[in-house]
Amino acid sequence: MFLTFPIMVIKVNTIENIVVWRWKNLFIVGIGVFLLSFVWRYLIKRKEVGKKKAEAGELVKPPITQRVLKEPKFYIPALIAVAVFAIAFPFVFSMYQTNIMVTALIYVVISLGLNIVVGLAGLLDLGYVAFYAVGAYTYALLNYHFGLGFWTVLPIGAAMGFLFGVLLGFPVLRLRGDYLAIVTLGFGEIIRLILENWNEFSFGPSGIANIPRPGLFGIQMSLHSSIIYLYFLMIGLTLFTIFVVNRLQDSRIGRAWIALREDEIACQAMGIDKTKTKLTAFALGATWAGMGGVVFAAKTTFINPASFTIWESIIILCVVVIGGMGSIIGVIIGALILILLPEYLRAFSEYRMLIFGAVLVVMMVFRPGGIISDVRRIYRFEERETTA
Amino acid sequence: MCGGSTGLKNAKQQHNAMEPILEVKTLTMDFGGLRALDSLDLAVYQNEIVALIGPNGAGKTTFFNCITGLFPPTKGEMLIAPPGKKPTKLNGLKPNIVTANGLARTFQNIRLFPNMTVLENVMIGRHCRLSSGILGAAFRNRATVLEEEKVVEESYAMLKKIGLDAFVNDFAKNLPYGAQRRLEIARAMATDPFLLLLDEPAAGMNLQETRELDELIVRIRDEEGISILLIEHDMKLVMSLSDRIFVVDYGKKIAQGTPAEIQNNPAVIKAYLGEEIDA
Amino acid sequence: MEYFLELFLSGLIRGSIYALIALGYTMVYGIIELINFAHGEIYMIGAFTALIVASVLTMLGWNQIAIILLASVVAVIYSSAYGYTVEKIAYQPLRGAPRLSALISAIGMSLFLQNYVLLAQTSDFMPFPSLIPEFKFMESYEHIISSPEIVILATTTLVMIFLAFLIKFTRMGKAMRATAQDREMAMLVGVDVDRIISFTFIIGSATAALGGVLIASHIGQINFYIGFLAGIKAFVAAVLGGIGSIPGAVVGSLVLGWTESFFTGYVSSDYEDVFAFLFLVFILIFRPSGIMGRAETEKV
Amino acid sequence: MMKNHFGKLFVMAILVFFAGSLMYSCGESQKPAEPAKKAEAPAPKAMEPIKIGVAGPHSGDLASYGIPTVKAAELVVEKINGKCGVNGRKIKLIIEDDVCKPEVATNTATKVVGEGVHAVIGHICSGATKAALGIYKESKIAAISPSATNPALTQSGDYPNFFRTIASDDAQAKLEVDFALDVLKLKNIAVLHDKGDYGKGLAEFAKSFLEKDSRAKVVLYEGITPGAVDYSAVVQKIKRSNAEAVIFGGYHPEASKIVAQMRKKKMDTIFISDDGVKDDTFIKVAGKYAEGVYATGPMDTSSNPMAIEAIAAHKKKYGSDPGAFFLNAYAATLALLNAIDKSCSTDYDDIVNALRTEFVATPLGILRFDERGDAIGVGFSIYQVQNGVYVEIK
Repeated sequence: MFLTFPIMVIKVNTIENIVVWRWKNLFIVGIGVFLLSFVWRYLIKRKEVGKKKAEAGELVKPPITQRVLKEPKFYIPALIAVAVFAIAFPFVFSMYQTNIMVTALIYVVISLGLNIVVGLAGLLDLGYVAFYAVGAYTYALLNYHFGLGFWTVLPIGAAMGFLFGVLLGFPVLRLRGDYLAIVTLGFGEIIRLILENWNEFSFGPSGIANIPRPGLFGIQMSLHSSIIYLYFLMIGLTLFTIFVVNRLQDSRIGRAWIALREDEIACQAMGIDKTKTKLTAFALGATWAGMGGVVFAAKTTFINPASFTIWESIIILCVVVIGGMGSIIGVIIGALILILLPEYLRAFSEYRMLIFGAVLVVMMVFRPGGIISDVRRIYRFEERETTA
Repeated sequence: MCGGSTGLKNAKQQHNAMEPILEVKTLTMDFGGLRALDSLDLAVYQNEIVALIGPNGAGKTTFFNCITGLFPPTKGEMLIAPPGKKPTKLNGLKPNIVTANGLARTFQNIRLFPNMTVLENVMIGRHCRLSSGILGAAFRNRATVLEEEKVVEESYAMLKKIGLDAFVNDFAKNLPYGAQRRLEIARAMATDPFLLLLDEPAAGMNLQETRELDELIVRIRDEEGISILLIEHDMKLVMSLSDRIFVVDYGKKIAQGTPAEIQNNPAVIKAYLGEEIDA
Repeated sequence: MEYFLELFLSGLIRGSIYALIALGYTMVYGIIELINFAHGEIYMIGAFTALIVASVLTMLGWNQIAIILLASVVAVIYSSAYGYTVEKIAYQPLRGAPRLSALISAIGMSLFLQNYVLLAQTSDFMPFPSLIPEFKFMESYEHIISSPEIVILATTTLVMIFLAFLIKFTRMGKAMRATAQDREMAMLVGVDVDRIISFTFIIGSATAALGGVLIASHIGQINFYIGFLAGIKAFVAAVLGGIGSIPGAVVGSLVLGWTESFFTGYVSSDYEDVFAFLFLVFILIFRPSGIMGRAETEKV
Repeated sequence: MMKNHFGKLFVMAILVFFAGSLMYSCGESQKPAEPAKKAEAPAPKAMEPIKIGVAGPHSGDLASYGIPTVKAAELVVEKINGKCGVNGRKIKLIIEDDVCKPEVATNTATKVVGEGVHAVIGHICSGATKAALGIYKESKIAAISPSATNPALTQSGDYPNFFRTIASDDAQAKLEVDFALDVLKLKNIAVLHDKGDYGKGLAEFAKSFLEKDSRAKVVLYEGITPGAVDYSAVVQKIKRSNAEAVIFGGYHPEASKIVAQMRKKKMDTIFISDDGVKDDTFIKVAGKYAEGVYATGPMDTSSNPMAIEAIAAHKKKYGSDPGAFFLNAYAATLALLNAIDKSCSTDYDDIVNALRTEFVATPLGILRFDERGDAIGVGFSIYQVQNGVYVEIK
């Protein structure tokens, strides 16, 4: 396996009419790779052993994360700690920290939205960012033309997301799996390209500047306090999202989504309208993206189509998968990690995207189910049943 | 629904007076050049247990798929008439509408929702009988809460009936094989059908399980008043359960009649000889 | 009419370029149902390898034919090695895991390789020597179709024929088809599935590298990012043709190339990609498995 | 490395409280919850270093536009710190990456603001600059960009705190159009762009200037897809439009592809482009096809002694020729430090005022900024590729 590695290395030289041989690089990378391959093999072996154990013993202890999450003794204090930390955060940490936390929270919200589509309903959507763009442009344009404020546009943005979800959802829902993925990717690109080309409508690639931050009853706020305000607004929106998504998951519709993911044919045979269910998943997911987009526009105060490329969709998808599909806590953790990681990796400057890519691979290889896997809602009916 | 009509075995005599609850006329289904079903006629009457048998590949499952709306048939007419209602045409209806009209099925290869709990599986079956929408789900208004409670109770009651109440909160994928088959029946029953289509319910079951299944099917018919159309290879089960039997081979109906008539039908024996020595 | 022909040719060239990349995509997809996001990166690495080899050889004063042959061979070998390694590291451990996990792993690999080349070779565009000689006999037709374009067309055709032959008639090809149909069954009848998958990656990477060399020398410049954009387009082409099918990939690529070319020529290149994607959506609505893809009915 | 970084966060967190409250005392808006008493100006402030933020793309695909600016700032600061700094205070650079993305730029901006910078050199891309400027404006921090050419930045009047040492896109477009009409006397012109912020903006201006003038007409106006594998369809279209010249707004990778394909099709259409193409990489990539191409670029100041000195310093320290916008960034840094020096203050109003009134000698010539923030005395000229190098025309 690592016979191929030295080959990788020799090509580390640069060409510009002159050839620079960088043997030193070869040496360093060679040694690094040699050591890494040992670690790699060891970890793979350990994983294999774990797998075998799981196959041999019928009942494997649920992973520690799961046990912690199930045990009220643990999770109640943990919840309180998180709450305290969340409230104290903007006062303890700097404006910069608060600002990136706002970004991370936006991603939490939209990732939870995508989680409905991908995690629950099992529809692979690679063009999710389109709805995010719809939300952002809704706010920017309504504000520019009609001077509408943040709070007015937030529900409008959500509605626009929903509308576009339905519009784009209709033609594609016949498709399955990867065909769906590529068509959604196409739609994502179409929306971006239209924004880029249709100058009269969207101001083209130069974007829209001077989008106001959210106001609080017209009070003028300084930058720092408005960021703190935005932070708490996002905390609120995140809680609202968690609340709603959690309930949706527990509802008749949520069950239909999961059933759809598990087995489409059986799902239909059980009387579930496939098209309608898919469409609701698609549209509801888009709704959160629309809302997230409004907040995004308000936060950056400037938007242009370059913020809504396919990479953005991919990152959001990574959040959902890395966090653990279908698991709300997993997605939240995933969003925090994936969005904050590149920021904290700033110290590694040019190496950070390299590390980011490697982290994705390593995470998937060793935890293919995501950080929080298999946390699925368990109905607890025993008590009620005995009384019933 | 009318539960306990007693004259079960002589149900056949009453047919002539009654309308069939499922009537299929000249049903034909082509896959490319292959004719899987060849102008098949079939009728099921209320409170009957009807079996559809035939060698492997005879088109039995295709028949189910056509009635339940998974495949659009090439030709033919399919009508259902829920007890006390006017007949409706099934042609062109989507599977979920067929189910909503009171036809429920199970699958030859078990198709449960493996990562959902047993209870949830049954709750999915209730889906089309419920009405709460997105907003209700998000904000839990009173109607939704009540509905949810009702669903849980009904589903649990259903599990009890089928004898799966011990597994309520287990993942469907962790159930023993026989229990998975029964769960599929429970899930189908949860959709409130008047006719239950069972696709090889006894496949892979041991003797004990098969006997329990036999009792269960009879009980479903007697207590719930649900008629049953089943595909089965276990001839002992077929013979003891069925009121009437249809035999198909190469997509054609080669015989129909009571178990006794079928057992002695030369065409059936010919079709089965060398193919399967099951009976 | 002449304008039409020119656009037709331009679309044909574009399509052949897409096809060279799409072939590898479709092969890998056919066998493990994975959208190999890193495929575009393999193509990019092929181009870089060729660039390095060609530059070194040029300095050593070799003649052009030798350079292009050696550069292509080395690029193919390197890229195959990369393809093989990528599969071993990022995909093989994920067999049996949810398909999305493998997809994310592929995305991670793509990011990693991009930045790896970025760090090793800077982000600037680098001039790529036109390796393909201008044929003498072509001189009077150069304004219609140039020699590199002819070479690209010919290579695409050859590669396609070669792959079709490989898959239809060789032992390896049969094993590949068996694996694609039903991996477990293939394993039961004694096919070494891991080896087959590795082999597919190697072949797919080799075609990508060939594409990389030819296309880079046609365009005349490369940087670390070329793989991603070309990869997306090639993937769209593969899906359009019916993913998993080798002739489908070629047909899809050509159709995509023509669509873009004619739309640009007769309407506007502003919305060229919008139209290409709309066309894809349109086709998939009427043929949900692509132009050449077989409609799959799931067994119930 | 990592650990170090986290340690810095804590220090920063404390610092920011001071910095943040300082800001309140400056701003007209007071938030009641934040007591102003924290703002008691720390006495030893005078001896603290002057902090200058440097923001731009330092990683990713556009890094090659951002890194030269960092180097320029470092060179200037090194030199000035060697001479006891400004007003006796040392200068400290806070260098942050924005990858040229607006959403990252806001994080970058809050980060440098949080570090308590007194002014910022940057950002590099216009989009990122716009996103960040809102934050600087509210924090009362001046920003000087060496490269953001979007006209709205200065012409909209939205950003009183913005300055730049480069001329705006419309000036470039005007120059290109005038050159095409007055010097080349062309009648039919095709305008192309790369759909990007910079290229499309420029092309729009060129088109509107051409339309206002009756001497020539725009026979084709199109956007091409950046990064596409081939542009032969567009090239065919140019050919059919009978354009004598193409004015292209965009960067060199696409330009070289189009030029090469035009020349291969035996078209001798004149190619006029912009600053994004006036880059030696273009000539290297396009090779023989580059010959005769026109491009606008900052006025040639290579004979300016300061420019010679700056380039020499770069060569000495980094062993290579400086990259894009190096001299602009060098000039920006000098202008900023000069303003701080002349006003004897690091207050926003004083810096801005000094930038507008005080002339400063830079590698781009002696300049000051006008009311809108554009540098007076910085302009463009036309270059042509002749024998493999860009030569200034006129």
